[in-house]
Amino acid sequence: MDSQPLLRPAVVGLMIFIVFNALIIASAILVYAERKVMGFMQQRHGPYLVGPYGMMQPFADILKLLFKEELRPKGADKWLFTLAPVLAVVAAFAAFATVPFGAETTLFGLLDQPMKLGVADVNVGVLVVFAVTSMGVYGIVLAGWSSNSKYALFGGLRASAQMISYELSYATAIAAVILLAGSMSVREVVDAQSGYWLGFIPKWYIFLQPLGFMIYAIAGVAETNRAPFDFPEAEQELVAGFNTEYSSVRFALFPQAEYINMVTMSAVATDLYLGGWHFPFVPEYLGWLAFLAKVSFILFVYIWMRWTVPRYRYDQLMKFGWKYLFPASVINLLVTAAMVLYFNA
Amino acid sequence: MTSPLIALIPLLPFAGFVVNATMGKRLPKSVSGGLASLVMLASFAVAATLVWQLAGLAPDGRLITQTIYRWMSSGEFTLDVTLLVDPLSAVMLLVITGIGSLIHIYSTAYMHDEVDSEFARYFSYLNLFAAFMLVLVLGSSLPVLFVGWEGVGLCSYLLIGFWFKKKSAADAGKKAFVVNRIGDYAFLLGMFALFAMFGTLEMRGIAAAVAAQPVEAGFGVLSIATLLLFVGATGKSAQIPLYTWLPDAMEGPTPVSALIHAATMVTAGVYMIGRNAVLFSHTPETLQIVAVVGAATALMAGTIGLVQNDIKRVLAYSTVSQLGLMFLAMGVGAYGAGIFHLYTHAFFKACLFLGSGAVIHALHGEQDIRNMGGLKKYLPITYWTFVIGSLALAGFPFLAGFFSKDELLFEAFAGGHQILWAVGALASLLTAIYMGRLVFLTFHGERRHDAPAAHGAGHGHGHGAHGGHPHDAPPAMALALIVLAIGSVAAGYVGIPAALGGHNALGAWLAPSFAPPVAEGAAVAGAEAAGAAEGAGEAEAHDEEHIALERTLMGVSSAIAIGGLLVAAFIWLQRREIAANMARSFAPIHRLLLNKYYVDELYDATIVQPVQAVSREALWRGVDVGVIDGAVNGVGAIVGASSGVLRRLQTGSVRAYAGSLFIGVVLMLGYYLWR
Amino acid sequence: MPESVLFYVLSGLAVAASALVIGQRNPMYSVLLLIVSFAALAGLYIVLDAPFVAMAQMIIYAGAIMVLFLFVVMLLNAPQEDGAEWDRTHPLRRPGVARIGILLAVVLVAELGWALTKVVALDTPVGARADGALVGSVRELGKVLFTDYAFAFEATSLLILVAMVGAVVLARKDGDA
Amino acid sequence: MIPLSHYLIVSAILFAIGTAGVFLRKNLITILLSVEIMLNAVNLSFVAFGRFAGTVDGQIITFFVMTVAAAEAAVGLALVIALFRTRESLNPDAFTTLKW
Repeated sequence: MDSQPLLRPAVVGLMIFIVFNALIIASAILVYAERKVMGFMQQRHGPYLVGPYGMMQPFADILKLLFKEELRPKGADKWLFTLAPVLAVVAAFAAFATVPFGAETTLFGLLDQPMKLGVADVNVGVLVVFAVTSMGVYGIVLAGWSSNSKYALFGGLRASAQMISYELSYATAIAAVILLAGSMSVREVVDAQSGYWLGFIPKWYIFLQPLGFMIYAIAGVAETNRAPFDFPEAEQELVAGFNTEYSSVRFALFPQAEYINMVTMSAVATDLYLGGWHFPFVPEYLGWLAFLAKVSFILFVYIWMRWTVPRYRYDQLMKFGWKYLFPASVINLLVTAAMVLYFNA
Repeated sequence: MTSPLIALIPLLPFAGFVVNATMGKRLPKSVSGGLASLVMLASFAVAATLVWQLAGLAPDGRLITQTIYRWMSSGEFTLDVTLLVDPLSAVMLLVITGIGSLIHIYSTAYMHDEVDSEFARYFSYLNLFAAFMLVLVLGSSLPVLFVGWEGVGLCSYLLIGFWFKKKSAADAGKKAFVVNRIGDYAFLLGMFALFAMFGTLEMRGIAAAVAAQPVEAGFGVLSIATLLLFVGATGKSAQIPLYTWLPDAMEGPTPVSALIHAATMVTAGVYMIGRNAVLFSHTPETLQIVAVVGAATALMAGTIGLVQNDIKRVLAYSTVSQLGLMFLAMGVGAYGAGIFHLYTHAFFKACLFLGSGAVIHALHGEQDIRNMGGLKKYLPITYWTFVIGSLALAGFPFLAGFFSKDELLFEAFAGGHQILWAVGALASLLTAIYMGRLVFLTFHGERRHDAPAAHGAGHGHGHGAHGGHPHDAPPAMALALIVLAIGSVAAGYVGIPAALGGHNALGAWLAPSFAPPVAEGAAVAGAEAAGAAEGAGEAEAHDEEHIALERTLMGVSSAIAIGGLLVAAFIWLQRREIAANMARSFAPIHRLLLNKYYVDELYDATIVQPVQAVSREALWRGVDVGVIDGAVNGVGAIVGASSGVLRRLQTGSVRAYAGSLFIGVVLMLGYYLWR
Repeated sequence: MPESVLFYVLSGLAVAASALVIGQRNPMYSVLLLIVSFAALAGLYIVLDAPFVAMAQMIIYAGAIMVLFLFVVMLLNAPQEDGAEWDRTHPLRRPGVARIGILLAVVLVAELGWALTKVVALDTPVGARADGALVGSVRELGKVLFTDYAFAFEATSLLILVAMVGAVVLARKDGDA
Repeated sequence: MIPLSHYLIVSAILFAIGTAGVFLRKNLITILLSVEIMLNAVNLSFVAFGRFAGTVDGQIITFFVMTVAAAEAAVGLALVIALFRTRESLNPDAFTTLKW
């Protein structure tokens, strides 16, 4: 069947390579974007010295961090202290593995049977993403515990509690989408969103699941520890939270992981709610561009929110998560289930 | 055919109930009341569309059903919750939703003096009632019907005791509930009996099964079953012997009396018999009893109504008596006529109650007609609507009551029950008289009430400071009154009898509902249908002398009505002392009537007291304290003693426990491997 | 072939990790090692064509329950306390008890081995009888779960509720309401 | 393909380890962890049997076990916290009195 035995693995390998680097670049760009946007929002220019419009700033930052000395506080747990940031980053990268970002393509006839844009397509892909992201918390928690410092410990505690609490709403929101699509493969979910209602409204689940999308977005922000939910590293309260004691590369890895997680979140959101690479009047083979556009829009909103919304109080966070967000998501799920039942029967 | 719409009809009011019951406290009156009325109107609209669809179908195929879900299924017995719209339930639907909506609207004005939470509570109850009533009439099987049956009983209880701070109201509610329980008990037994006989509880199934077998001669099992059902009906529809709760039910807000205790709930019994017409037709013995009881009730209530002084109680007794007439009709097999009267009665009795409500409203809670009079010029709208209602009720020619009552009496006569006819005629004479009395005492003559009366306070709606003379009904109330008055005039014209050149459209429309399901055995069905059609007074079924006879009877009854009214006018307008003289000269009878034949006292002495005594002495002192408590304490003692021994095993060391667990596992595993 | 390799690696990992879990003195490490063992088990589930269970394993066990453990360990990082006087003189520390324990353990292991010999068709491959597609399909899983096991499902939901309330009641200080 | 027995052996070993942990460890948290190991051992054999029989029931029972495990962990840890509050200790042998 497969007349090009070698080409295929090569392409897959290439795919992995592309995704990996894309994520790294993305995190760099996000650092820049974050600082620029913040600048504009605060009537400043933001970075502008390094490179044109300060575009090289992130790389400068990386270099700076690379040359810093690696500190490890006395009494810190040697293994875990080193393991934690790695764990965080690995989880972040791995999570993206099952996120498709483009329609099937033959690369303009290069392949004899179409290949899927995306590293892996698992039939329980949604769950895989979810599982891996839920591993990400360990990085932070361990960082908090291992660095043997009370601020870090608090950061870790908060991270663990916060993440468990919001994973629930997060999962329940996703479950509603799975119900609608009737599949757990991200790709199939996306394909279920092709086509239009009344000829012009794209069949994106955000229109069927406005509440679900809201819940997903909020829970996602909490999962990635971004403002207004950035408790593990609440500067004003705990010096720098879980990564207080970190320096140099180890320190660099945490923001890296955070940004990659943001990207993953946005990508998953795009796939589950915004119709992935489907976009009105955009041909399939350019779908990945549409995908990119959507993702970057969500990312912008992320940053925007960070510099606009003040941080909650911790108890408010917990109360909100358990007393409002979770019930809302459960109701959303129930209603969706009822609807699906009603319209399919 | 089937339609998904049906479920909406009860669900809409239920939704209203849910909203008002949950967040009603926080809603302003306009919202809660408006919502309640709105859902009723919506459900009326749905009902109307469904009836329209129904009318579109072929006469003997007029049946719309919707199966919601499978309620129970055990062995080969299955019971679905199925809603069913057929001509009969169609009429009931329109009455309930239509008049219900009007009364909701009326209530928004009538209850306006309640605080928001109370107001919302009232409307939540009212909506709940509507929902249950609709379930009752829509249910296609006895259990579903029974659900509605119980539900309306509950709501009736809640609404009678709405002003529960007032002891009399609370007691009245309890009384209504308990008395109804007795009936419901019988009803349940009847259901069991029918299930035992036919193995199904679907009323159509039962009808089909019954139609297949011959009419029961003598008083057999079937008759017992139907009789039990009828006892249930007497409870709900306030017939002898279970009618005593209805007059007391007047403690509730007047719109409630209008909706529940005049228009809808109390007619449930009549409806139930109509719904199971085929079944009842097969048990002539029971029908005989039904007719007699109905006639007796009609007469008794009428006589009592003659002397009551509470405006609402008079209406209550007249309701009882009219219900009696309906049962009389049912008893003589004139199901169509009975339902016809039910339907017209709903209009004018609701109109009358609302009118009385307007009076009470205007007089700030005054209910005693001896303290009224001369209200004609203060309350024109109320007055005229009230008069129209009374005339219709009295059977004044060419008003709604005339056609239905005449139809009913004629059927009784033509069916060869002359005595029953005479009783019915007498009852309607009484009706004419006491309605006349009511009107004249209330609205004519000189004014006998002191303006803003203090009685109001007790009644839950004492107005604030008002002008000297009473004010007429506010728009919302006036609207309901007028519409209902028009109804009381026009409602009868759907069933103009052959004698007057009509062809009794309603009778024809209803006929299929009283015939066994067409699906089974065309021959039987046809025969039964013909019979039922006869009963329902189909035009074709009448030959010439029938028409002649009907004409004469019509003359008689209208004569009776007018005569009665004239007598009333003569006594209570011209020579009021006559009434007093009569009361004096027939003092014992008068006292007897005034005390409602001492029935309440009788029941109290024969039933209530003994039961209380038994439950206090035997059940409480004996069983409860002795056996139950003893058992509980005994068990406690035993446990205490034994645990004293077992305590030794409890070292409290977790690992010791785990160890014993472990040993157990090892042993069990060994045992299983060994054998 | 790769599958068997995968199996041996994963199961070896699982066993080793579990052994280390109970070999640890530091609960923190125990928890982490347990997560490793769970991950290995999830891998085994995938080998067994049960991807959904595998993911559930990761999400529920590794993702939630273990975080909870971690949370508690961090919350009260308790001192090591064997070697305390009362502990060494604890009745359960008497050699007799220990011997009985060892004996029981031996018996149990023997019995487990014995039980294995009794399993019919012991050496037929796991996947021989049915194709993985059916067993692996989440759809099928859901169907069975919500029809045949509906009651058990409801029961567990109730259990969870009770557990939730109990946990709240237990963990809150006497002071706060 | 792996024979069923291998899975069962692995599950048996895990179960034994768990049991040993319950008895040997003197830290309540570790004991709870050992219990989790035992549960998982059972899960493994369930799934293996299910795969063997070609039904999904094994997996479903696994779900139930997971839920029970979750509940058990929640309550157990809550207990641990409560105990630690009162006794400043996690050694099961420290809690031999049933009430105080």
